[in-house]
Amino acid sequence: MADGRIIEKPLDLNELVASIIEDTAEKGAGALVLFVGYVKGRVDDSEVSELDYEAYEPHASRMLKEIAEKYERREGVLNVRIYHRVGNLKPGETTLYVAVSAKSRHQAFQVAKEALEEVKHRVPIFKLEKREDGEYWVIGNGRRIKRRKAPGSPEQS
Amino acid sequence: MADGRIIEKPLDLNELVASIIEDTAEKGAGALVLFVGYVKGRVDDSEVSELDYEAYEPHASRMLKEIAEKYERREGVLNVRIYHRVGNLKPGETTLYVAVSAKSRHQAFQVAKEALEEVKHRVPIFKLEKREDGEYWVIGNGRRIKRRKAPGSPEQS
Amino acid sequence: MKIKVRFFSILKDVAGRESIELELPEGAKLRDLLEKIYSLYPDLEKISGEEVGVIALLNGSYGKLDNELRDGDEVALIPPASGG
Amino acid sequence: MKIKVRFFSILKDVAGRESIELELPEGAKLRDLLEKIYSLYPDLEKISGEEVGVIALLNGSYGKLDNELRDGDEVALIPPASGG
Repeated sequence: MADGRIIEKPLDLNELVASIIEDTAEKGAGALVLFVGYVKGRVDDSEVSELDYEAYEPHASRMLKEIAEKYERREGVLNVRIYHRVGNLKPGETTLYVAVSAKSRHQAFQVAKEALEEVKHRVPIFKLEKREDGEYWVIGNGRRIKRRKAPGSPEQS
Repeated sequence: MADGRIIEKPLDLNELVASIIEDTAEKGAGALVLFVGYVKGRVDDSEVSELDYEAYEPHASRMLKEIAEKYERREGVLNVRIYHRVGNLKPGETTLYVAVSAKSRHQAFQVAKEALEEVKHRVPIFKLEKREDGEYWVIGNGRRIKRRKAPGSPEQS
Repeated sequence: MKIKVRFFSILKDVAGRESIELELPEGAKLRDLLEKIYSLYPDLEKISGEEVGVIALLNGSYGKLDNELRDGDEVALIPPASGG
Repeated sequence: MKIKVRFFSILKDVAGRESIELELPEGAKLRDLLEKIYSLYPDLEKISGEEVGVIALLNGSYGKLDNELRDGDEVALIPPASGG
């Protein structure tokens, strides 16, 4: 059954895949596409020390679940699961999981791609990239704006 | 580093993903697409009891490795791993893993799709589908030919 | 009526705070709320024109400027999402 | 010279065996080997025309009909692969 939410710990992928297969093999699915996002150690030739993820809850979790449900209704799709982590994540830590099982591999790839784009562009999740050359707000799909020390900001004063 | 071969046991996906991330996060990759194929419990409204996979070794393993190496040379791609199981596999058992990590999610999806097609169409791996309505050779991309009892065939006499 | 406004990501830095409660007259729309916020935080209006789209979520859903507000509503001002 | 021929998948059923060793004259090509196999196993030629493409791998690589064979070569006859 479709599932989606904000999580704090990494997922056990063996459990995730076993659970999806158990839900779907008897219904004729044989293809599972899993996207795993993880923190890059380098961006723009600068070393990254941490990505701080913040989500607007409970709405982010609700939207993740709605997106999973929406794509699970697509032709040939049998299961969609979407989990996004929050908190301070170091390079190599996983950040996002999108799993789609379908009757055909083509459907599984297509729906995983589309669901991933919707997660990235619609769900209120934000990141601050801490690099050796400063802190950058990541805005939308990869645009970076260097953090200014705004007077009066509670975290920066 | 690119890897590919025929295997007999299922993979530990946590280990696989951790190993790929370890190889790639420092080099700027943040996207991993993993395709997992598994045995369908139903095909053409008939219940499947088993898929028997046979590979022409050592050539199948060599080709899997070559395909992984070839796609790892693609723009933006940092790691490709391809593993295909053989033997008698029951519904829900995993059969094939294709993992691609890349700098962007678009590259990871695209290359995983292409590598998967090449695995399916080029590597000498064959399957016999055992269903409640008989045994079917699967030929190419999903064509099924019912097994005839050929006189003199060593397995059938 | 009282409306709670929350700021996320870079908008929190620009506003210099995480949230604020505003008093608005009955019948006010999302558009009126935004005008009031921009008058309180001119830097927010400036950045929205220059650098960063400012998007309003009304009770967690993407809002339209014509949406009418009700007492107790929560409006979140966010830049384009950057999950992944 | 001796050439080992192996049959896979449905072709093993049609040939009724897993492999065979054939003696061919020096200079023989893959094309000649296939002709000899088809004369020994006419059902193989029949199925290749009717139902199933028959593909020859020469020492594990996709072969061409013009490829010259050498003593000890292994030819595998396979239908289109069905991995996955």
